[in-house]
Amino acid sequence: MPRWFYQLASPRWCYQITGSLLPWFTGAALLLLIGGTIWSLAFAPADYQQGNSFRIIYLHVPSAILAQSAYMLMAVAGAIGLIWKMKVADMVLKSAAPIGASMAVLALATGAIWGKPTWGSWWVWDARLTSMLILLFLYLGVMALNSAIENESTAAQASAVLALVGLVNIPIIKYSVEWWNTLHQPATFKLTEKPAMPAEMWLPLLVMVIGFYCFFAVSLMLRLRNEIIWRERRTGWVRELLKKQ
Amino acid sequence: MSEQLLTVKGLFCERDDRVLFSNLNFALHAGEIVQIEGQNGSGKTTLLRILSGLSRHYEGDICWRGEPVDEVREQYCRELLYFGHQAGVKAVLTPEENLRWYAALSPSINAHAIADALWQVGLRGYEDVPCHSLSAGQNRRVSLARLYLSQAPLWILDEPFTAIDKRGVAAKEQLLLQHARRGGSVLLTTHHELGIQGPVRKINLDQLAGTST
Amino acid sequence: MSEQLLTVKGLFCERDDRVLFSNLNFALHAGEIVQIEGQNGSGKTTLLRILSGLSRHYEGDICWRGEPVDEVREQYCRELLYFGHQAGVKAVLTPEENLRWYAALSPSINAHAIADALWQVGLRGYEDVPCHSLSAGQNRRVSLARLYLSQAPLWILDEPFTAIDKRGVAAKEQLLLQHARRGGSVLLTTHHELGIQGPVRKINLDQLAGTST
Amino acid sequence: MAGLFAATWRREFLLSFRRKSDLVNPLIFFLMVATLFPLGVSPEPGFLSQLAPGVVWVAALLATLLSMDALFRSDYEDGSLEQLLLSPQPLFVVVLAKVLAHWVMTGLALTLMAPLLGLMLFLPAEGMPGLMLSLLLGTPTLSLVGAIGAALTVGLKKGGVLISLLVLPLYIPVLIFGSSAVQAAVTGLPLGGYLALLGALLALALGLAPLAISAALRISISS
Amino acid sequence: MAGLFAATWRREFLLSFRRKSDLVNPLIFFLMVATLFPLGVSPEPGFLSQLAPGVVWVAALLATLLSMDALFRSDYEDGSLEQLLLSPQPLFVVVLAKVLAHWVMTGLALTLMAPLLGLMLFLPAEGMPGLMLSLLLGTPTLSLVGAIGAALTVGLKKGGVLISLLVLPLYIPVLIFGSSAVQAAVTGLPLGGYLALLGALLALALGLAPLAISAALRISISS
Amino acid sequence: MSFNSFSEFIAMGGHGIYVWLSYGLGLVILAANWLVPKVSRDRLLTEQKRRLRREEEAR
Ligand code: HEM
Ligand SMILES: Nc1ncnc2c1ncn2[C@@H]1O[C@H](COP(=O)(O)OP(=O)(O)OP(=O)(O)O)[C@@H](O)[C@H]1O
Ligand SMILES: Nc1ncnc2c1ncn2[C@@H]1O[C@H](COP(=O)(O)OP(=O)(O)OP(=O)(O)O)[C@@H](O)[C@H]1O
Ligand SMILES: [Mg+2]
Ligand SMILES: [Mg+2]
Repeated sequence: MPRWFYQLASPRWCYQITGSLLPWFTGAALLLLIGGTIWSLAFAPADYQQGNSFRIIYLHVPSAILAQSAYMLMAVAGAIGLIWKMKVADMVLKSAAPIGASMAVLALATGAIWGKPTWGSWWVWDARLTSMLILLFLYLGVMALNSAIENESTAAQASAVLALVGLVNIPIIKYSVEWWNTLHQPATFKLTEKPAMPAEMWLPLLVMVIGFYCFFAVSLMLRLRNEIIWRERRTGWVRELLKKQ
Repeated sequence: MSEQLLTVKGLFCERDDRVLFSNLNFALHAGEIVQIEGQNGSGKTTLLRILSGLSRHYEGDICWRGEPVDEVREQYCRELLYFGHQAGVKAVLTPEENLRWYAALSPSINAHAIADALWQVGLRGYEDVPCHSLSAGQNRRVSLARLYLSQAPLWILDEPFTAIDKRGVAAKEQLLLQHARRGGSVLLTTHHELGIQGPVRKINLDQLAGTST
Repeated sequence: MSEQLLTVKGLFCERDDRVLFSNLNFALHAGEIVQIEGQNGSGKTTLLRILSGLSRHYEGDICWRGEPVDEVREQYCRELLYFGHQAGVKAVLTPEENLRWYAALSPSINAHAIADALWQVGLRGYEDVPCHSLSAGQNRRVSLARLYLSQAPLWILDEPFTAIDKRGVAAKEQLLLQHARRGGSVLLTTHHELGIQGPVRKINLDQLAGTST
Repeated sequence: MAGLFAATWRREFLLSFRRKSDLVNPLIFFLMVATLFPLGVSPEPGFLSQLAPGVVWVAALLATLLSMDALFRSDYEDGSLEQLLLSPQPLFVVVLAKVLAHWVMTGLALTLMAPLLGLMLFLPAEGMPGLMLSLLLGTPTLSLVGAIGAALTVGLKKGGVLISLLVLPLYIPVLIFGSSAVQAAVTGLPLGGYLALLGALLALALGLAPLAISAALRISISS
Repeated sequence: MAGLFAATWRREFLLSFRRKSDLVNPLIFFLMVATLFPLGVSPEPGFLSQLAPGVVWVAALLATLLSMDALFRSDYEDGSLEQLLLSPQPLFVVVLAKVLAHWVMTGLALTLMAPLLGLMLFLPAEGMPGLMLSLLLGTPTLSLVGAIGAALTVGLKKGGVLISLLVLPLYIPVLIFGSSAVQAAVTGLPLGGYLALLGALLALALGLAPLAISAALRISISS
Repeated sequence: MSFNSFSEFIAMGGHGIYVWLSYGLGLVILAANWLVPKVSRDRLLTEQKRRLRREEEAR
């Protein structure tokens, strides 16, 4: 194991490093999100079929992508927590869940809103939609389990098991649902192909996606730092910290 | 001095921000009976659950025959008999069926002696009655019959005499003494005054509580 | 002689073809403590459940202040406090919430004294902890706090001292004595040797068992 | 007596909020059915909208039925029920308070959630008021009748949940009137008649059930 | 180890046969759905037969899910689970035995009862083999996955039956493949593919679930 | 710039409510994700400081 891995395991080191990273990420997130929003709302061209309702994509896709990435992160943290008994990983798991869930809500809500003008109905039982709904349920399950168990380390371990089981299932769910019923657009960004959209449409999207990632990092670090203070409240360094504040 | 079976070093446990015990050190030797004393809520059950490996909410070291208990978990489980607050008796099964399941669970229990053990705990004639129509004490006796069956050297017993009548308690005390004489050791809690003349040592948790690290 | 509260005449009960007691006669006077004795499974709980009106599987007469108990059921319930094997404590409620519900159930319980009663049974500081994170003895204490609240003259207590530590038992014994002194009466079972110097009478069920009609 | 009613009511809510599972279980079940149906049967809006009135009512009925068994069981297991029966206060007051609290947490909650289900199953908007009204009048009857079954079976160690068998036949009229009311609402027919019938059933249940429940509880405990 | 497996197996059956409710509850639920549907939705054979594959599968899924919570709960409450965890024998053997026994008494029983439901809902005769085969392959996965949820939630005093929320998302692939298999069978399409998928899911669950369940049990108890 | 006037920008070619509803919701959710940890951090710190003070006084 490299040295940084063990350092990460130390809540104190983690608190410090996130403290120095936070301003950078906050700045980047603000810049990208504000810029991206203005670009996407005012400057990006309207879609020739869907008109201006197309602009919803600049929120919809980043939040959908993030909802999935956050789950990956959560499950990986869970695995690390279970195998190496690393406290920080437990805390990352707990902190990532509500952010991921809110992203899933945003993706669902923007999708539903977008569906009304394009498909004529708020909700259809389509594959992408259904699997996003299921992803939201998975998040809610992890959060509910985490809050139902009082003891922190028990809660973290139990959630980690659940997150891992869910991770195994995500490709299965995705595959089964997709194959069952598909109405939805196929993916825009693929590693192998060039996007079908014109550049002035997907460039702001790229900006928004990166902005969302930065924002996710900010929110995660904020929550993580709270969690660290709470769980380490009895240690000397937190006492020192509290006195300094 | 006889062999040290269980060694506890610097054990610390807190629940809901209340320190139950801290820096608890003791050793349990073969042939010894140790009674954990303390008021209600002083942490006796918590301690026994930690020692038996059911609970992991502690800091400190627990060793079995000199080795950290986590590393010899399977061996430890093989040599342990734990009797908790909950008797672990299924209400719809008969005493015999209940014990047969325990015999299957731990190889140290001898399956053929079941009828004999039930007889010993005074349940002769009740072998085929479902446990839900036994009295409170009889239910506990079903679980206590495991003591007569077990070959495990370490017994951890949490209030084994609850609901047992006086004759029953006396018999169980004799059994503990015999077990100690055979080289086994017993760690128990009870609010009852033990009537055993023998190698009984007491550990009082009340004095340990509240002394924060 | 003081007033006869409870009169039992020719009581007979059998369970699963086994006679538990037959032709049981006794009277409970005001100011008296009666301890029902007997081995495990001798029928103590069954008797107390019959007397409290929970079970109807008996033959014979039970009178309350001279009148058949069935005819004065409501009056009887008002003057009775029953404490069973099951403590009747909800695990997800706090001690205070549990007691408040009992106060609403029986008018003889004084709702304002709850905090005081919890203090008396040694649960000060635990008023707001849900009962599932209390120890076994603390859970029983929650239910025992009803004794401090009750104004009912007749107490029927089935093994009230289970899981209670020595100090707690002594305090409860004093309480029983006080209750008797105030003119109340107590019918209880316990496998523990009562340390009360006072008006204690014993009824042994072992001698009555098996004597078929 | 009003005090007792209020105290019981408060306790039941406290218990449910602390345990949460009792509270949200019927709702989750209800939602689950609404999610599983499109997945299992067919995702087509036209087909689903035909199914919707019946599915919502069947789901509500099953949700109530499944939650019934817990009504007295935990009180029985921890000894509170004995204390209840030994109380000098009239038993039916406590019983009524318990059942009504149960209804508020299942039946009423289901009623309030029903529009969401209706949406997910593409129930035409005209059907919504009928759906909610019929559930509002029908679910209390379900709770009251179910409680009789729960009281009869609470003491059983074995043979347990006969409750479904006992109660189901009594539920069927409610189901029929209820789902017919919704169907009538969807097709624009008058639904007053069905609602009146549901109301009559409710009145009958309110009058008789508390007594039956009290008697059943005494019998179950004394065994 | 084989001895332990057999002993657990025997005990589970004894328990179920003594209590009976555990045994017949899922079956009654299953039957109830089949009876209530025609009453609540529509009695028309043509319509019902379209519904049948989905309804039977949804009912089987719900029946399994509802029976899951009891799997470890009573063992937890009476202290047997502690004894189980302290046994020197490998935990996953006992766990596997328990889950399989549970499956035989719910999943297998449901599978055997499914033709009856099919009949009641006018499922075309060609669909029957597909129905039974898909249930036979799908229900063990449901039991195994459900047991993970049961193990994770067994220690909870409050928040109890989260289990539905935890497990339902994981059940959806099984539902989709299962009901599609039946639909394929009804329309005469090949169903080998679906069955293979169900088999693959089962193999995965059999491999991973016992470990997850054991880990979850240890975690739940230690709090 | 793909709009000629501000009112056109608001109207979004007839899809105004959908677009603005989405962006409004997006803003709310992002803001919540930033504010909630901020607020709970303040609360946590004051609580813990209070606890420290209490413990020191008790000593
Ligand atoms: C509640 C409804 C909806 C949900 C849950 C949903 C979900 C998703 C998901 C999960 C993605 C994948 C993001 C990724 O991984 O790349 C996505 C992308 C996308 N969605 Fe939706 N969607 C919904 C409604 C809509 C509607 C109504 C439209 C427009 C007609 C739409 C258009 C798109 C487009 C264009 C993409 C980009 C494809 C890509 O780049 O991957 N979505 N949506
Ligand atoms: N529900 C029941 N059905 C049938 N028989 C029962 C039932 N409950 C108890 N019995 C039988 O009645 C007898 C007396 O039981 P009871 O509970 O009254 O004993 P007890 O004197 O209270 O014993 P303990 O000291 O163990 O509490 C027992 O032998 C038991 O087998
Ligand atoms: N699950 C739990 N969660 C939080 N606190 C708990 C939990 N279980 C016990 N406690 C607390 O730990 C303390 C010790 O409990 P424990 O059960 O070990 O006491 P005990 O010494 O066995 O008491 P008793 O003599 O009553 O059995 C109690 O004060 C209790 O409040
Ligand atoms: Mg204890
Ligand atoms: Mg008794």
